[in-house]
Amino acid sequence: MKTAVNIGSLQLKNPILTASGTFGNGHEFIDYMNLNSIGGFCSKGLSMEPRGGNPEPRIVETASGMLNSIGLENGGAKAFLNEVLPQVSDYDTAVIVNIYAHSMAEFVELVRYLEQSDRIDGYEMNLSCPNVAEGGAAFGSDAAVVAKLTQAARNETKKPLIIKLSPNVTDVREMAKAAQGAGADAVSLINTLIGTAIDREKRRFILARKVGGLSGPAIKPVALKMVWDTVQAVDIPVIGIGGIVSFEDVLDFLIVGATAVQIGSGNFINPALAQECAHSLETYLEERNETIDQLIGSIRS
Amino acid sequence: MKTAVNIGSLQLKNPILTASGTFGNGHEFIDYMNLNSIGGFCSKGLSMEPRGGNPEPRIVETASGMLNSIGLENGGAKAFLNEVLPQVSDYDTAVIVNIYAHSMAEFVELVRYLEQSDRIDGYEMNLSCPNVAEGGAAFGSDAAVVAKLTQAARNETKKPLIIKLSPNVTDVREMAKAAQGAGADAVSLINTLIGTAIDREKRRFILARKVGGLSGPAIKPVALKMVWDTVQAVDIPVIGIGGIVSFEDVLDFLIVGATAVQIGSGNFINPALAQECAHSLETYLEERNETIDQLIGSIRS
Amino acid sequence: MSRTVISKIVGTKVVNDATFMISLLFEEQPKPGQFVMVSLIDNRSDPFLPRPISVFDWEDGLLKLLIRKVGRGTELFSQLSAGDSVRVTGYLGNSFPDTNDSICFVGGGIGIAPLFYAARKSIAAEKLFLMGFPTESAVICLEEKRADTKLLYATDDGSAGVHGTVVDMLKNRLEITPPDLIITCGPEGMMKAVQKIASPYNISIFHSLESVMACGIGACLGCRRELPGRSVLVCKDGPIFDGLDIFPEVPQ
Amino acid sequence: MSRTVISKIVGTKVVNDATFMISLLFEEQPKPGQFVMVSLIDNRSDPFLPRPISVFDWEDGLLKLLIRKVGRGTELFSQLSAGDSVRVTGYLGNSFPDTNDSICFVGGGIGIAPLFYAARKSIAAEKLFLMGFPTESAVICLEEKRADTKLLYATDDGSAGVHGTVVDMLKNRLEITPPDLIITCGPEGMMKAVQKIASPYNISIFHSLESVMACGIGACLGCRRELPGRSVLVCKDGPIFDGLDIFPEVPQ
Ligand SMILES: Cc1cc2nc3c(=O)[nH]c(=O)nc-3n(C[C@H](O)[C@H](O)[C@H](O)COP(=O)(O)OP(=O)(O)OC[C@H]3O[C@@H](n4cnc5c(N)ncnc54)[C@H](O)[C@@H]3O)c2cc1C
Ligand SMILES: Cc1cc2nc3c(=O)[nH]c(=O)nc-3n(C[C@H](O)[C@H](O)[C@H](O)COP(=O)(O)OP(=O)(O)OC[C@H]3O[C@@H](n4cnc5c(N)ncnc54)[C@H](O)[C@@H]3O)c2cc1C
Ligand SMILES: Cc1cc2nc3c(=O)[nH]c(=O)nc-3n(C[C@H](O)[C@H](O)[C@H](O)COP(=O)(O)O)c2cc1C
Ligand SMILES: Cc1cc2nc3c(=O)[nH]c(=O)nc-3n(C[C@H](O)[C@H](O)[C@H](O)COP(=O)(O)O)c2cc1C
Ligand code: FES
Ligand code: FES
Repeated sequence: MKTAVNIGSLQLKNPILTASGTFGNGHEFIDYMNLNSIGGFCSKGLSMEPRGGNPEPRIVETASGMLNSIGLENGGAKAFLNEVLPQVSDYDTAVIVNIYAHSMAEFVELVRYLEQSDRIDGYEMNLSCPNVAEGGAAFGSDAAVVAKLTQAARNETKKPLIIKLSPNVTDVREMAKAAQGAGADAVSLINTLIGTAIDREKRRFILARKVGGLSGPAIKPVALKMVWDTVQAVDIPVIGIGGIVSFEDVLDFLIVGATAVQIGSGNFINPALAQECAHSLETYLEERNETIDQLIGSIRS
Repeated sequence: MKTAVNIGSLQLKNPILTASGTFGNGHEFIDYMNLNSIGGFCSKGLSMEPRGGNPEPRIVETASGMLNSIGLENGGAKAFLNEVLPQVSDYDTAVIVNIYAHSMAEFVELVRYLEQSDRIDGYEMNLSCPNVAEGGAAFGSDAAVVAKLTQAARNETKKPLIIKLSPNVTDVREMAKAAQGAGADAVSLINTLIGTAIDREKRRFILARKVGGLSGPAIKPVALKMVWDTVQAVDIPVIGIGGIVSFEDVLDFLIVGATAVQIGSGNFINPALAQECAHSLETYLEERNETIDQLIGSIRS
Repeated sequence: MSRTVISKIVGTKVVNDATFMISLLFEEQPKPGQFVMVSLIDNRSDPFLPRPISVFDWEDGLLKLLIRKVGRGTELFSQLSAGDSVRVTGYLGNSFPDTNDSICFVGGGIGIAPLFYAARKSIAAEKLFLMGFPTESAVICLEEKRADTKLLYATDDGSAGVHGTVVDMLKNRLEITPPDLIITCGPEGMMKAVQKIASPYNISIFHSLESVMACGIGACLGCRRELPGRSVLVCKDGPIFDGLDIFPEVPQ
Repeated sequence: MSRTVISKIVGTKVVNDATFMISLLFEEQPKPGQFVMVSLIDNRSDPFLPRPISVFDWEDGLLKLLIRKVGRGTELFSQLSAGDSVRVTGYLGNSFPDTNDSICFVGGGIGIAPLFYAARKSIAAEKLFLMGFPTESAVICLEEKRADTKLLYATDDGSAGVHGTVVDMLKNRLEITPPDLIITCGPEGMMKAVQKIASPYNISIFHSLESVMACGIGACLGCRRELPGRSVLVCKDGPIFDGLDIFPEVPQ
């Protein structure tokens, strides 16, 4: 396949993935697109136990973007294997399970549990959640913690392990290097920037949890910069995420060196966007007689 | 005055300031607004010696925002006192000089030099520049460095000293606390987020310096969150900056607890915006029979 | 069937100061109570999200939306005209139950939007559609004949129609001939009041709920509502819910 | 005088496939060569920045802008119509020099925009306006009489007007009667070529430059251009520069 890329041992038919929390668990999009057309999708954030998530309101629109505080609501690992995964198991597309936990032990337990499934093609570890045990700072803002967690998950699985990085740090490259050092197959970034919005009439925060994660075109310049930086800093594949709402945006991330991309809130605007981007990429490469490897990282420096 | 607020020993007639680098040195706006109508303005980033800044292109539009890599071009401290300041010295508005340097010694020299002027009402220290002497990381990303530089400037002046904080850090509150601990009268935030944009046809970065600072409505949710966080963390006034393009945006920052605000790239869209906001604030408070002190920090938590 | 399409607008109409109608091409037939997500396709990312809008009417591939200007998104929709296109994703959500006996639709303000098509499609022998508006200028006139329904409206200030609220109007009606199904859409206070006054009569009541939505298709979990004892996605599990689930404290 | 105002559009006109004209109210009189910053006021922050547009013409408080659709901003401007308003900040920049002898304006494509008003206002005894376009469909027809000027145009493919480039046209002209002042606006390649072919004649040449702009008033330093030996702000020090400053290697 001319658009195929590799993330560790996993070959994706094309570099178009969809981002965790913005694509349900895949089956929600079956009416709008052919799941087989994209490289794969990242599941909703999954934890060992079911989790109710945050109170509402959970989303609010901002300039060229949105804030969400879904709070990682999900049905837990057991329901995922028994009820969710079967709904997409017949599709020829990679299923990457986005996992999160509040402690290292929980991460280990979760990966170990999920290993029983053959349909899972890889894991994406979301390290943006607060480390409840150790003061509430995000796991992903301390390189030593990133390394430790990556290593712990690595010990449990041979499947591709992607570490998803938070942009709310001084230097994301440090986190990427830590992940690479501990055996990650790839890093994906960026997760949302932290932000807030208020109802000035009522003088209160719009989101029930006060703050949320900013996504959408507003953050694309930040994402593109961090992806480019990270590509320079590590040797493992970098998956670009942030503000992709068109095929042109996909190109930008590939050109600065991302091996694959994830479409996030763009799926809300157009639930067929990922398929359209996969299709456009094929046409683009054909028309230019360019290979995907030539395209990736083709930015002049 | 019903809208007056205090930043250290400096009383501003109202909390509407304009942000460094977006308001020239004040006189550029004389045709469009009455400088006397606003609390004050922050000068272009000033260094001891004249500086040419970065090659062009220096700006590029992004979704609900823009990137700039002006590179702190300025005519140096001497020209500032002799040629620039006289052009605005007759206006009844606070002149806050935004200063930057590449070493502590340079900061000290600059403040010491500027102290000879009576027309300067305060200093705003921009700590977002790379610390050339020590590896190139921004001064403002290390709390110990923030404290050291604040202290150094503090020793040179009794005038209000504002430390301008970068959002490109893991926890901006640490920097604010460091500034407060070292004697700052206030902190202002946020400076721009780092980002980039590319020309996908030519496969190169649009900005000659590759990366730039992201400003505009796109970053407002991030700014509002950081300002609110910082208000909780320190006892000195916090000046809110980021994405203000309307009076409603001004309100949002005041409501989460900013003592004053700075209008940045919004000045480019409407060079009379700052005056309009000052006027709207007066009307707003009058209509509600509310004092500025009641408004500031009135968010329900 | 659900699809996402670029849909062409074939007509627009001003209904009153704040309300307008858009007619656009959408082949599939909706179920009563369903909605679509609508977004501009002008390549500008502010505003960013699509907006949920109910099916007001549908016939022969022509979908009609009745929209009230409340903010930026709906204001921008009001500026569209024939020949423009928008992205439409739908149909979304569940649908109203029906009865072949008698049914009463209760709509408050723009809440009448999803009820008209439901009324038109209902197989009930007797159909009554009660509407409430604050004042004359807010009244939305519907074509009675098309809906094959008895339409009545009230205004809070009595400037047009019956003087009073739609709930008052329903109350009077209930005292004469209570229907065996009530379907409402409007402010939640109205819904609750309807359920309350209907509770002596043992009538099934269904409400159409709103929530802020990003995707409309069950993917973002943004529209979740915590109902007493259970948490639902308004876009997927709703927007129509049994009154017993929303206000269990008010018996039906 | 410079102001920032919400200006009402009183008329729009399609000029050719890619070009249109907007007439709006702006009381003050501009100087030839000046420009304004124009932005939409529809409360949407994408696109974010205003766009620099030259004064095409001005008379009795009616400002005319001639705009070519090249991207999102200009595309959006093309959708405006009479009755809409935009924010206009101006007048900005320096202005063209003049002569009472003979003057030649050389415009490439949309580069003719700032030259028409300059031609109309020029006190030169003899005024010649040469324009170059790629092909017939790109030609912009100007009202010769209003400008009191001899207008000539060329197309690269010869599909209309003289066959050739505007530089070829100028070359022929120079061989007959060289003017004592040349003013150009267009692609920088064209400007340089003009200066080159004019160099034997000892003619003053001025060019109108472009640059990406955020503020237009000298406040953002975004529009800086590094000219040989000196750095300028196109919005404040320009947009009009002496050819000697831009291409000092090409003698005038
Ligand atoms: C299932 C469903 C069906 C609907 N059907 C219709 C319809 O047929 N006709 C119609 O006019 N309106 C309908 N609405 C409401 C409509 O979606 C909102 O009025 C619209 O999204 C507001 O967008 P805006 O940009 O104009 O307002 P904004 O500027 O976004 O907000 C203005 C106000 O509207 C509220 N609001 C914003 N988004 C929503 C939302 N998604 N749902 C509810 N309130 C919101 C905000 O809290 C704010 O107070 C429906 C809503 C839902 C959930
Ligand atoms: C002093 C001055 C006067 C001008 N007068 C006119 C005029 O009278 N009529 C007219 O049609 N155009 C004029 N222009 C050019 C006009 O400003 C740009 O075409 C416009 O800003 C492009 O905006 P856009 O959103 O359509 O394109 P974008 O989507 O922003 O960009 C499309 C392309 O245009 C280029 N571009 C973007 N902004 C500018 C800019 N500010 N200057 C130059 N190129 C740019 C980009 O690099 C890109 O290649 C003038 C420019 C300047 C500097
Ligand atoms: C509603 C919503 C829910 C999200 N949930 C998750 C999640 O569960 N796990 C995760 O790693 N990222 C989550 N994200 C972050 C996205 O995967 C993505 O990193 C981010 O939105 C930036 O991409 P975008 O700008 O394309 O949306 C969520 C984002 C949104 C908008
Ligand atoms: C063109 C431009 C130049 C700037 N120059 C400076 C500067 O010299 N010093 C500084 O501290 N901040 C500078 N800034 C940052 C602004 O002062 C402000 O912190 C930032 O733009 C965020 O505010 P905004 O979103 O309202 O623009 C500059 C911003 C812009 C857009
Ligand atoms: S709106 Fe996204 S899940 Fe309901
Ligand atoms: S455009 Fe801002 S200084 Fe010229």
